Amino acid sequence: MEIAFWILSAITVIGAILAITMRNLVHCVLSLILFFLGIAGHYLLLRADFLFAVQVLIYIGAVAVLILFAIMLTRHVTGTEGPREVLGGKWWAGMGTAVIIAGLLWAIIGKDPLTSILPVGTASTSIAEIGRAFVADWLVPLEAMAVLLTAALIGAVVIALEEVIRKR
Amino acid sequence: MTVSLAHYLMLSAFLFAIGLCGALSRKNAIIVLMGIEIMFNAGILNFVAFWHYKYFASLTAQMFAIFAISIAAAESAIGLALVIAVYRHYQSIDVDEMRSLKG
Amino acid sequence: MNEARYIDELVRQQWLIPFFPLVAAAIQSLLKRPHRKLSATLTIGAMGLSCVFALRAFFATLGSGEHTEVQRAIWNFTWFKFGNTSLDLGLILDPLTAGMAAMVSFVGFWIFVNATGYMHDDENFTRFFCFLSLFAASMLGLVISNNLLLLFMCWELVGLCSYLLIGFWYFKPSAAAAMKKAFITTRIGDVGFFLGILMLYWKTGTLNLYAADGTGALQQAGSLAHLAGWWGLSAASTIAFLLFIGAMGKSAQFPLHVWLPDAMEGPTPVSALIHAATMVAAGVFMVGRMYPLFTAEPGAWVMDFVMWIGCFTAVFSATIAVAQFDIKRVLAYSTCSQLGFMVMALGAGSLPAGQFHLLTHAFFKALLFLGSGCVIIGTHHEQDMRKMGGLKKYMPITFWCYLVGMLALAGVPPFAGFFSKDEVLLATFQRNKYAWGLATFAAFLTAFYMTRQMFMVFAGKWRGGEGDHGHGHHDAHEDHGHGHHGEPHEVPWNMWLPIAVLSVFAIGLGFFSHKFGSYLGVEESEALGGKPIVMGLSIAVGLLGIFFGWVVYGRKTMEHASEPDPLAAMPAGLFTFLNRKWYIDELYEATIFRFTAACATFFRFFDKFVVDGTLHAISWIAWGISQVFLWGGDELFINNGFDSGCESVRSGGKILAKLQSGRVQNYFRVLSLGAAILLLIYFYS
Amino acid sequence: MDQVYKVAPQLLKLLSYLLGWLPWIGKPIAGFLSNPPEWFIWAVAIAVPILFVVAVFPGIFAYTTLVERKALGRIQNRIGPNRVGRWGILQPIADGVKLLTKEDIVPRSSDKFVHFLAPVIAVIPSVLLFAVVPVGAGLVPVDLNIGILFAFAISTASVLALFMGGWASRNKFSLLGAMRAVAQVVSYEVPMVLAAVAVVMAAGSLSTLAIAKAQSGGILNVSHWFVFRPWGFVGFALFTIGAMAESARTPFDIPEAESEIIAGYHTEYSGFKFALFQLGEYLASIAMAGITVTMFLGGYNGPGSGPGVLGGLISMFWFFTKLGGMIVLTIWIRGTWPRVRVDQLMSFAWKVLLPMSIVNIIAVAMWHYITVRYIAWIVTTLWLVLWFVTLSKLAASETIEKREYRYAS
Repeated sequence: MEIAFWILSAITVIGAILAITMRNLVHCVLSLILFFLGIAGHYLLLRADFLFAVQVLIYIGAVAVLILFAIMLTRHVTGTEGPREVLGGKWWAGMGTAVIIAGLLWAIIGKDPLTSILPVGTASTSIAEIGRAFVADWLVPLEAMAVLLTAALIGAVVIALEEVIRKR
Repeated sequence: MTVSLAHYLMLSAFLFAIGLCGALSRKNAIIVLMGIEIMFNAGILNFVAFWHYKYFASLTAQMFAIFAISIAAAESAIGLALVIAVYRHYQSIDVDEMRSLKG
Repeated sequence: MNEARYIDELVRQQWLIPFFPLVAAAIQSLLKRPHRKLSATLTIGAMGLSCVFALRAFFATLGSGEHTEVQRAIWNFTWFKFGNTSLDLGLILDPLTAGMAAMVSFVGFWIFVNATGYMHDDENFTRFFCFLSLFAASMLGLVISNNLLLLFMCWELVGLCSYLLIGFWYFKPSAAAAMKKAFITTRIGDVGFFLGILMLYWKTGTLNLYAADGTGALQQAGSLAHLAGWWGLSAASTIAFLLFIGAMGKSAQFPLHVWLPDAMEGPTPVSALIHAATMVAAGVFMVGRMYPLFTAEPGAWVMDFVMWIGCFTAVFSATIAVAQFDIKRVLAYSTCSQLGFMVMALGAGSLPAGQFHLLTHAFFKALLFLGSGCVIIGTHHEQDMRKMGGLKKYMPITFWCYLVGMLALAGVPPFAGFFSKDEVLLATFQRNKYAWGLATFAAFLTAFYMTRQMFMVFAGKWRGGEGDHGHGHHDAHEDHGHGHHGEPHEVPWNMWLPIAVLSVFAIGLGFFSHKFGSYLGVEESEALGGKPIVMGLSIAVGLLGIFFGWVVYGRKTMEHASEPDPLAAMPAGLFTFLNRKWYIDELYEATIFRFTAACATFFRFFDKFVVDGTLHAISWIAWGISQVFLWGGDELFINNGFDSGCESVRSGGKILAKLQSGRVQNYFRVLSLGAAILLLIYFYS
Repeated sequence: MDQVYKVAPQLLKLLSYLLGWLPWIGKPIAGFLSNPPEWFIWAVAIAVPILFVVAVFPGIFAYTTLVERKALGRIQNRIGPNRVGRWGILQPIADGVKLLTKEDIVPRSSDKFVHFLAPVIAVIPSVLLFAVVPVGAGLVPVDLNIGILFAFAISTASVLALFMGGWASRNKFSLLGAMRAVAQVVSYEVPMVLAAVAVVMAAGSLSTLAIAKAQSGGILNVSHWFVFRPWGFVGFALFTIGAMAESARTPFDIPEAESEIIAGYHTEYSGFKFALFQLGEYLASIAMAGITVTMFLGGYNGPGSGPGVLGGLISMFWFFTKLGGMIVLTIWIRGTWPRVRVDQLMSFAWKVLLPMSIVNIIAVAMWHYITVRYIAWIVTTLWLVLWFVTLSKLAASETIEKREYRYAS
């Protein structure tokens, strides 16, 4: 448990850091995938099997691929940034804020006695339970989610297709 | 040393800060979106950690995490579609160059 | 006991009442344009079915008239569960609901029949009837709901349908503007309504109005009256006040009335259905439905507020109606005015008077609107009263029916309007003499402008043939099949039959006025007296109004459309003032728009001079000091100082402008800085 | 793991019977095996699945290539490999040796690290897939309660390998192949998952073992296979098509269409990296066949299968027989079908397979709620046939004209 946690944490953190620091966009995405995998591993460690599958299926299978496609459609296929500046203007402000927030969060977490507790259960939730919850107690959020996803799908297509429609 | 909730929370805070840093300081819109995804994931990890350590009997956290993941997926689809549309318009996805809404 | 059980059974079938029109709307939304007959049949058939069910429910509640206790049946059920909380919905069957549902479905039925004639030449016939069905469904749903959430949903649906129907001829810019205006104005009221709902939920934890175990929101009104609310009111009164704001928007009460006259841009059956008979009644009905909350705290200013708003609207709209030339606009302002009467009655503490006036008014106002629709069709889409006249000869049936409606509205006995208005005036008299006086004046004006309308439209000689038709009136209706603007003609049977039926009710309904109070289960407050005075004065002002109307318009009817109105001779532009509707629209433009613009100008000024100026000064000083130390030369100092000063103004401006850089990351940075500050606060708290 | 742990003592007992006949060492070994210590059971329990994944399935892969080449030769009226060993039986080994000894060429401008990583990543998910394939009664490496979902989640990762390989090669054909592969895999995954949802609904579990168990019983352990249900048959067809497209087998091999883009994403690969790509592809294909068998063809169920050592062996026999059948089916299809065009591929996935899979889910619901079996049969069949006809009518937007052979007789 402990070793797995530390290994996964290392993977996650390294993946995240690489994802936002590499020059090559595709490398960034690949690091992001590493990060997603690390998070998925954490879910497995936390006994959320279903979330593990969802994480892999959605983030690696869908989101990462989507990002790769977006990169393909918006740059030269090599994906390198070239000689241009990678960091945006006022990057120091962003980094400063991030550091401040990280420090504050750490301080708050360290202060809170609640956070030192250890796990209470061991068995993982059964999928049937989750499924039943979906169609019983959480039906309305589920439907709302369905509507949202449909709207997002249509919206994404419309936004991305805009040019084509105008040409016709 | 056993892994406690605090470990997860600190990890998640750290990841959140990394994502924030990426979202704030990179020029490329896609990387900004990636930073936001990292922040999302950090948040969801928090949910799951709390569920595991405190509210194991309840399904709410898992449900919330699933919904959050779905919303993140929808968000990234829209975001990337926007990036593509912006690229068509400006021939660039540099967030510093997207400023026609300047005051 | 047996009877109560029958009602309990019936309430479970209440959903059928809105169900039929809803299904009709759903089917029609899929119909293609040529299916006109099917569409009309569906709508009218569905409405007829719901009418049957509504009447059955109505007669079931009638038996309770003898008892002092209200016969009320409710049926609550869980709509869906959301995690651990569940949302309940409920249906209700009590006299208030039953009467209202019967009225809406019955009047609606005849309006639909009339609409088949009015919309005969419109190419979007099916769309129109689809909207009408949906509207009827949502209105009926509103009436039968025992739950504020359901009520609110139907309320919004009604608003949506009215938006769609007002803008039915959306290609007319005025209609498009009117639809937006109606939607936005009622939305302002809805904010209050929604706040009221939220507060009710917050305070009582339920949105069901009545519940079998006595935990319904209205059943808790008594305890709410002891909780503190806002603005020096108890919680009950605060909620009532917020709800009343919603009713003000929907029922077109004074500050929010602006949308109703413009809503006349829609087809006339829509005006009849929505803006006279039923939809605007929703606000009054809602106040009636939530009445226990209004009366929970005796002596709160909410009731006076309601009464004065109603009273003012009644007088104010009546004065405007006097100076209008559009036949429908006169009726529209008259509707505003009559709604003011109802609200006033409610504010004066008489639920039966308000609700009864609502019912009778629905009948005769629907009659009047449909009659004006007949007139408009008969005169080939002419709406300007100056270009009418002498229609008595051409359209006798319409004339007689219209006369009934007019007399009812004017409050002449024995027509329905007399009795209900009398009740309203009596209730007001018992509450506040000043309000009563104003209301009586409004009643006088009502009689006057209705007489004016009658004479302008039906008396004299036909003035339509003269002059140019190309401009000068609002009628930009699409090319219709009539071809030429000939003589007016009588309308087909499917248009006059509804008004004939409605006129029967406009005559006869008044005789039930004394039973209505006990039907609703409210004891009559006869003890306060004043009935003979009020009744006598009411008759007197009605007749006086008609007499004045005859004096001004009847003795010498208009000869030409271009002739000025006799009243225009009134002093100092009063007529124009009224004709321009007290300049309310202009007032809104002058105040709210100007205010916004002024704020914008001010902030621009502030930005330019104060902020930039400060920066300028600071940089100038800094630069000056450095210059002194560096060179100390006068010429250099002056010349460069000036240039650099200008430069620093510019750069100062730039620094500020950078805050509005349009760069999303900057906004994000500020956002996260804010988050950091919040975290800091959390950390040290 | 748990199931194997239970089966392991029985396997050991069987081994002890078999080895007991050996002279000298037979007796002591049999004695040891018939009463094994705890750690040994654990070791066996861990070793057996690993053995399967590491040895059996790659073995199957090796001989699949041979069978494929022979069968294709047969279909195309030639002999196929016949030089190395009798019937060319050692051909896979020769292939392996050849590929291992070939020069490993890395294009100069390529992204070296990603180029290296791609084939490795291609193999990992394929191997992981076998973790949830039950090869016999109770014999599954890991009985995850998210079994099927795990398989899908893992198989999406294979997209990444294709993409990485194609992108890192800095070759436009590779990149085209990679783009095609990604679009294809992502599109076909959707109907595939939905087809699996139908089965999951019927079995009431995501665990592959439970799904297989749900198909046992009936006449000869056969009649309860899901493929013998209207929805199961449709699901089987959908899933097989999806699986074929997902592992880029002909007729869905447009990511590596030789006649168009040389070899697609692995144009720039040679030697052992190329072999790894092939290995990954075939292993994924075999694993998908195994999952198809588990979900629709009754898994390990067959006449005589069941618990116990003998039943377990028989169930393994049935599983591998069906697996072989599925492999032969894919080879057969490969040999006889032309490659589809990219637009046909996409419109087929989104306009036919996806609606059909959703319709199929509804069919399962009908099947569940209509308790009278024969009515359920009629209603479900009618429903599916109706939709199938409608969708195929809608999909056939262009009328295909009969081709005139002007120069050939």
